[in-house]
Amino acid sequence: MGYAYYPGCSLHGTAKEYDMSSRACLDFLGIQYRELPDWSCCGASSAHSVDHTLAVSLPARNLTLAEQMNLPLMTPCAACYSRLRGAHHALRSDPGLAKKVLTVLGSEYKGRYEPLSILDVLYQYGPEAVGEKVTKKLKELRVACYYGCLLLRPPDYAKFDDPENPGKMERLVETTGASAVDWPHRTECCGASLSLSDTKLVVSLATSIVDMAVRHGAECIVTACPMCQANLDMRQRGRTKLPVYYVTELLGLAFGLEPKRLGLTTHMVNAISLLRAKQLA
Amino acid sequence: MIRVGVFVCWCGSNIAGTVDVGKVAEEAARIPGVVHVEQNKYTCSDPGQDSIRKAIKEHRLDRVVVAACSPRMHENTFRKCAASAGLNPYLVEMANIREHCSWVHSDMSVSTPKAVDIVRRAVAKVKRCVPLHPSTIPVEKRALVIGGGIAGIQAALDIAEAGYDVTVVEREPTIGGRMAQLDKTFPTLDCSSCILTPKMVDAASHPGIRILTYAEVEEISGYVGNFEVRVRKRARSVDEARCTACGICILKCPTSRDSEFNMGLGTRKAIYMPFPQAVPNKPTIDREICRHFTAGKCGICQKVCPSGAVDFSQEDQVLTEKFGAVVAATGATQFSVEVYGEYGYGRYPDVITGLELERLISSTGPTDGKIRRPSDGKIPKTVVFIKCVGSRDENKGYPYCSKACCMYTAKHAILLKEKIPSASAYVFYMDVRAGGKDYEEFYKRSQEMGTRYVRGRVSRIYPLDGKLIVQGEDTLLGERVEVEADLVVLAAAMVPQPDAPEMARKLGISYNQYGFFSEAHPKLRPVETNTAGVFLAGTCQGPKDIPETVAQASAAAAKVISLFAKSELSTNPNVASVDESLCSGCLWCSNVCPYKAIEEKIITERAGKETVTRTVASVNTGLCQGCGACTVACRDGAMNLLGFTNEQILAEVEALCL
Amino acid sequence: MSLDWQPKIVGFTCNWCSYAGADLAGTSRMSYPASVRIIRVPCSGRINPVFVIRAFQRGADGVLVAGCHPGDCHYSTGNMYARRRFLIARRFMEYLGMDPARLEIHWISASEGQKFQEVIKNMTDRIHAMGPNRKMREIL
Amino acid sequence: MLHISKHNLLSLLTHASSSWQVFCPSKQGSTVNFGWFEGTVDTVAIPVNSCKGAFLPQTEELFTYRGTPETGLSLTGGFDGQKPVLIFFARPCDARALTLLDRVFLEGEYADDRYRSRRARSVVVTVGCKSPLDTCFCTAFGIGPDSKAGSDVFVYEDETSLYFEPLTEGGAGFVAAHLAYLAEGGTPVSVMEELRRAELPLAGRIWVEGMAEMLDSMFDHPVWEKMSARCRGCGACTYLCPTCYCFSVFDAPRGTHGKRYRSWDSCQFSDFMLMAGGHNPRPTRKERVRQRFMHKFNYGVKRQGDYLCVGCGRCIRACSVGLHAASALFDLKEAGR
Amino acid sequence: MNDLREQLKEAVASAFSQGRVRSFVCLERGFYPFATMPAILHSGSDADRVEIGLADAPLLAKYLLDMPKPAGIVVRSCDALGVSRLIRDRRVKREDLYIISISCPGVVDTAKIPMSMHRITALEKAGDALIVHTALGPTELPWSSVLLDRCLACVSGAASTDADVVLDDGRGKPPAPVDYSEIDEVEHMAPDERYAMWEKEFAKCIRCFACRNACPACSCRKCSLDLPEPEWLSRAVILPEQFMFHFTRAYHVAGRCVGCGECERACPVGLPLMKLNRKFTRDIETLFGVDDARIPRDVEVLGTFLPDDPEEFC
Repeated sequence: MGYAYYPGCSLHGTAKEYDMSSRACLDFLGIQYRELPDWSCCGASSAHSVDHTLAVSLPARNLTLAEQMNLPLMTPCAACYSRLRGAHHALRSDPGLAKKVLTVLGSEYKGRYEPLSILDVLYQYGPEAVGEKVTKKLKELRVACYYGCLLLRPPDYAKFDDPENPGKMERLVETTGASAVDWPHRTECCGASLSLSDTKLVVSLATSIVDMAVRHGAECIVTACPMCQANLDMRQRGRTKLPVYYVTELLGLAFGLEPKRLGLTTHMVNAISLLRAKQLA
Repeated sequence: MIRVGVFVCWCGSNIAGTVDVGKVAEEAARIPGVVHVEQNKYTCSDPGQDSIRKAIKEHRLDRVVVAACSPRMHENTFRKCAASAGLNPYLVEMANIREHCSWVHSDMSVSTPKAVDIVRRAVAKVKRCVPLHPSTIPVEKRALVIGGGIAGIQAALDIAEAGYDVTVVEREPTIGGRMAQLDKTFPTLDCSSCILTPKMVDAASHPGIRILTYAEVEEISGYVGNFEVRVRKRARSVDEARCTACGICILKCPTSRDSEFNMGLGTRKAIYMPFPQAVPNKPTIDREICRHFTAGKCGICQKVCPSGAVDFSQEDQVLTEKFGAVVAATGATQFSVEVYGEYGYGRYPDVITGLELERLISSTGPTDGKIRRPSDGKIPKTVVFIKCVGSRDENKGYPYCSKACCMYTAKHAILLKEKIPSASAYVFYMDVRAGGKDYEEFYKRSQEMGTRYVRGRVSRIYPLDGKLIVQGEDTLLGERVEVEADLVVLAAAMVPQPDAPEMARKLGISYNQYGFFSEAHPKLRPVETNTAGVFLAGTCQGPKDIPETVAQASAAAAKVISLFAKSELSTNPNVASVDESLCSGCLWCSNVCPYKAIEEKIITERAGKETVTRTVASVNTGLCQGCGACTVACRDGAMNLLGFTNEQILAEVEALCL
Repeated sequence: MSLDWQPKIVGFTCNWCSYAGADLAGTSRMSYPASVRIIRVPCSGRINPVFVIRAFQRGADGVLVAGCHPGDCHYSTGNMYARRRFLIARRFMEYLGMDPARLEIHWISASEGQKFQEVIKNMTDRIHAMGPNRKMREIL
Repeated sequence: MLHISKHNLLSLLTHASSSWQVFCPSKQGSTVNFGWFEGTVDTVAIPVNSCKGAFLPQTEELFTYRGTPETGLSLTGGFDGQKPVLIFFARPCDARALTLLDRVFLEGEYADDRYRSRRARSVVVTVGCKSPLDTCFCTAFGIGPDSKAGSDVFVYEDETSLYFEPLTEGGAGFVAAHLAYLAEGGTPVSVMEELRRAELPLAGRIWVEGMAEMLDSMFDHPVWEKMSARCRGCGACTYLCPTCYCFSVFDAPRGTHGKRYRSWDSCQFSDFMLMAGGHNPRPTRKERVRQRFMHKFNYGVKRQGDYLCVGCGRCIRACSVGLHAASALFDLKEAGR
Repeated sequence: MNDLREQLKEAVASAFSQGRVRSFVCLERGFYPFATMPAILHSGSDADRVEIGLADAPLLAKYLLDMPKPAGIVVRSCDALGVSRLIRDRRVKREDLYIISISCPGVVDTAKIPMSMHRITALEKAGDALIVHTALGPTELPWSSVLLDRCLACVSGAASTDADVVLDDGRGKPPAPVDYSEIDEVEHMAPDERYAMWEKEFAKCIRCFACRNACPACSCRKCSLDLPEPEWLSRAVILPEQFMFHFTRAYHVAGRCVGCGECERACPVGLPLMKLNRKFTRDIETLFGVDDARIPRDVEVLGTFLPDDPEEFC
């Protein structure tokens, strides 16, 4: 068994560290995966506002490739996850569309496997089992888990967790020995898609999210979305700056992996100093 | 030889305007078996009906086809007409050449041949009609009311007043239902207990009413006039006859749990009365928590009881009784608002539901009528009300309007202002629905008292520094709204009881997609069900407020009374019928019968020189409603539906395809 | 096929919903093609799939089976059985080579006169385009 | 002798079908069946059904009527002008069976019009049986792989060619009409010899001499009970039997018009003898199975002078539970001892 | 094998001697020495006739209908399903039956033995091969190549456990899944092509009712298709009626077909009847989430429903 691994474009660019840390964690846990050969862009953030068939065909191509490998497709990127899930859902529920997409792709997508987020994969592995692999407890690290939009919405198909009151990320994070703070803005939108077109608005959104985390005692934010990470990391303007980690970075740390191997040196807000201060890195 | 008479109706110009009636009559005359055809301007009129009667006699007709309007309109009229001429009424068939033909086609060249086909169909069918005779069944003049809330109490009182015996079955230890939990009632703000408890006492003391509390209906079989009902009366562990309701047992009981009556905002003992005015006014032991039952220890209540009423050895009683009619008044429950993760109910103690607020306002409630917020007991200064929680929401709740919430929220806002004049109230709403006598005025009054109505949904509630931050949108202003509240009240929707589908199955009635019981007709038969003899009262049929519930309960009672006024009932003769010679006795037909009307019967017959017994299906014509699902399940062709037989339908198909 | 050829559609409708829906189309004077001839049965659960084959045998170009919406059955569950029966029977007829468009199953309530009208219009159009049915049909 | 290369057979038949209705074996799905020629022919296998359907179709329309007695009736659907029937590649048993059917439909007080007109100008071309099946036992009835009774043309088959020997005037006419396809010369002596010597595996086990007389006293014998116990009551044996000829006549009324049909019927069906009043003289399988074999081996001999069985073995192949003429003859013999 | 036969004979004899049965249906040696046929025994002394049935073994369940009760039967798992079918259809009562179940390595279909090998004198199973003895000497054929079609979708070669006596020699054929590829093929045809195919098949049908009479799910006292009124089926063997017959037959066993294939085996003209039955079986499995629709259940698939059955009508 195992999974087809779909990094997506972000993980080859701005979110390189997410790719690094994801692979590091999967390798460490011994989860079998193969990078989807000849994968292509899922069309996230723009295709679906342009052309519905295109927006489904792009992810469908990757889904079909994975299905041909007889493997479920897994991606760390929340935006890719959203597009893949959306296409999977659309193709399974709309035979007319499926036919159209078939003519585009030339091969049929049967939808045997649900596309997964890396969080699903870790969850399938089991939080307890993950916890058993932790060698370095991230004790006294207070973390605000931040889900953003794409993992949870629209709930028709995103379905990673309860869209209004999720908790799966907290459970994973707590396996590392860190404590997850209870805070309200876990599912607030950070505005990433407007990052360039309405920067002012985005700054205020990002800042209010980080501030709220600070008010609830968080020392850092953890996310599973390259868009959120980049946006929060870059656009926060509050008095206290919080580092924004990928969930796989924290897990990697807890597994005792080298911060460099996890890409922790590539953050905007210094991601190492907090860890140093806590003697975690 | 069969002698069919065909009566083609002009219906003034309704038919004759677009169908060549003369041509239809001419063609009808050519159909084998038709011996008489005539046309009438209005066949349903007195002269029209006379002509049918006359023709039956003159032409010795033994079958009649009336080509006119829909059978749903006049089938009964013409059946009666035929009966008055001595013809069995079930030998009449209608050809619907008006609704299905003249009214929907304007071109005579297509409507006329179609009308001819329709007449052919009717003739083909009527030739295979046989005389049918309704049978009669006796009526057991005792009513069962399931549910002892205000609906059940009202229905029981009305039926008993008419002189018939009523049994009320209530699963809680007391009657009273939801209404007993309420503090005040809108729009008059009179005290709920003050108007309910006298009725509870009336019911309890009425000689015609027997109340079985702590009891549940387990099974209902039989049919209108003759239901057989099995009721399980759970062991109360208290001898009701001996108990004097002194209350010492309750006082001394060492075990307690959250009080259901107080919506978990207070506690009650293991031996308890849900509330002081409970009827019957006798305690009940909750065996789930009572230490005598859980640990085999304790027994204090038994020791302290001055009259020796506590009886740990009491056992459930199972009663099986006959009733002629059943009123379902099983009520509704409150939507599980935890589904709305954004409101944080369950995580934040100061987010409560409307019913919980009722208990906080009520002087018999856990705070003695002082509104205190659950987290720290502080008097709230700012209260946010959110309406449509679970209702009018296809994503998380139900699409329907829960109907009473607008008014009870207005009531809550008014009561809040009365109790805490300095408090401010915000109501987030989608629409305010105040249709009802004095309702709009009541809503206005809540506004006038300073309640701020914000049209919009709340997107998130989170605690911050001891407050609840309520984020939402004012869609009228197009702005985000943020309120720092001390208490948030969710107007949770009324939803069906979780076991409503199971109850519906016991009753043999249908329910809608949500679980509310379905009435026979939404407009014209609102308290009847598709199962004769089963009537509906109150919120089990859909969300309702108290006045509506009481009105419907009385209506259901009236239906029961008019049923009981007859000494026997005649049944629909269009029922299933078994040809025993063909029946293999597989009984698969009984599986699909919604009325459990098909039973197993052992017959004895001669086969060659031997006498053998075998099983066949047998239809209880009192139960059968004539749906015909069994006929299709029957491969043998043994099961048929009188009035819609296989022979008839196949002949109709053939006639239409000629 | 002549230009004015009109398909012959046999409609089996339940008494309580779909027949009443057709009545409502009538009282509302909603015109539709004169292709359909209705056989009234108490419930869609009374409609034997074999009746459908018989209709095709005898010369129907199309067959409509109509009942109350699931959940609204006058007899509470008749249409649920009808749904099961026709889910498989329709597939089977198709498997035998019958064109699926010639058998339609619809849920039409007593208040859906307009839906009845539309169903008949659409069905007639489709079958008109296909021409007369020859499959399973006896020649007389 | 005139002969034709096997390769040319199809063109001969195609030509023949312009003036004849050709009834021949062809592959139909998993089996080879007799049927009207549709461009293919199978000369190897012995078909599962017999060729009786060419003269007594399983279902035939007798007429179509219109109108009512009141308005006047009209009948249509006459039977004439059809091409004569050519049975191509009957087996000797099939040809013999046709002579038995002829006695029923052509002799006696009433001759059946339909049967007669089909049979009148028909030509039966029979091929000698070079490789009889495990189920063949025609020799028990005095037939053999080279028997010519009932045939108009007899065909000898060697590896490459078919040799035509006309036996009757009709047969000669058929051969004459197809001379273009036939070459002169040679006598298939070795084939004739082979046919004479061909051995039937069942021949030794089946015994019919005196069977009719023996059965006279066996009407109430318990063997019928035993034999019929495994009968499933279908009509496969009778419908595939070349000598069974029972039929029924019925109407298919459609309003004021309709058709009258004649269809095969089977004595093995429970309702075969059902009377209008509900009485059934053959209520159980015992009576029905007895009827079938008594008819074949006793009544037939008495009425028509011959066993109504030609040992073709079709019932052996048809029956899923091994109840057939051969097993019946065997069991009856055992029982009658 | 012989061991199993000896055990079976003993079990049958003791069923009689213990008074458990008045009659017993089993297989016995047929007219052809290598084939078997049904036998209904009435006394323990007949137990010697009992055969296991190497080739062309008919299924026996339906004989129970007319046998004096209590009646015994020896079943392989396919026949056990037929018995179960009759019990669920209430045509026989379990308490009136005495069931001996046997394991089964598969049954030979002699029609699958090449024609060149006719004049079979004996058949013999040797490991994974069938040895065909003819006058010309023995020939070996692979066992799997000569099995009856029903064995190719065998539910289980092990002896059924719902029996009074279980005789299992451990040599039962492993279960095999139903191969639906034939159904796929038909489904992939165009409607007209499909119709033409069935027209051709049905044209062969002689309406002898062998399929119906062999079927354990067709157990009506009186088949509705035989009724003169209402005339569901005309006696005219013409194509429209052939469609009516085959539709009705298959529909009447839909959801109740045990997949034994006895109809197809009984059909003298080789109609692919299981192609009809299996269409229903598969649709029922996929539409209604039924797991192996061949197994008889307490409630028939068409005798129940789920509120969320697929909704493709609107």
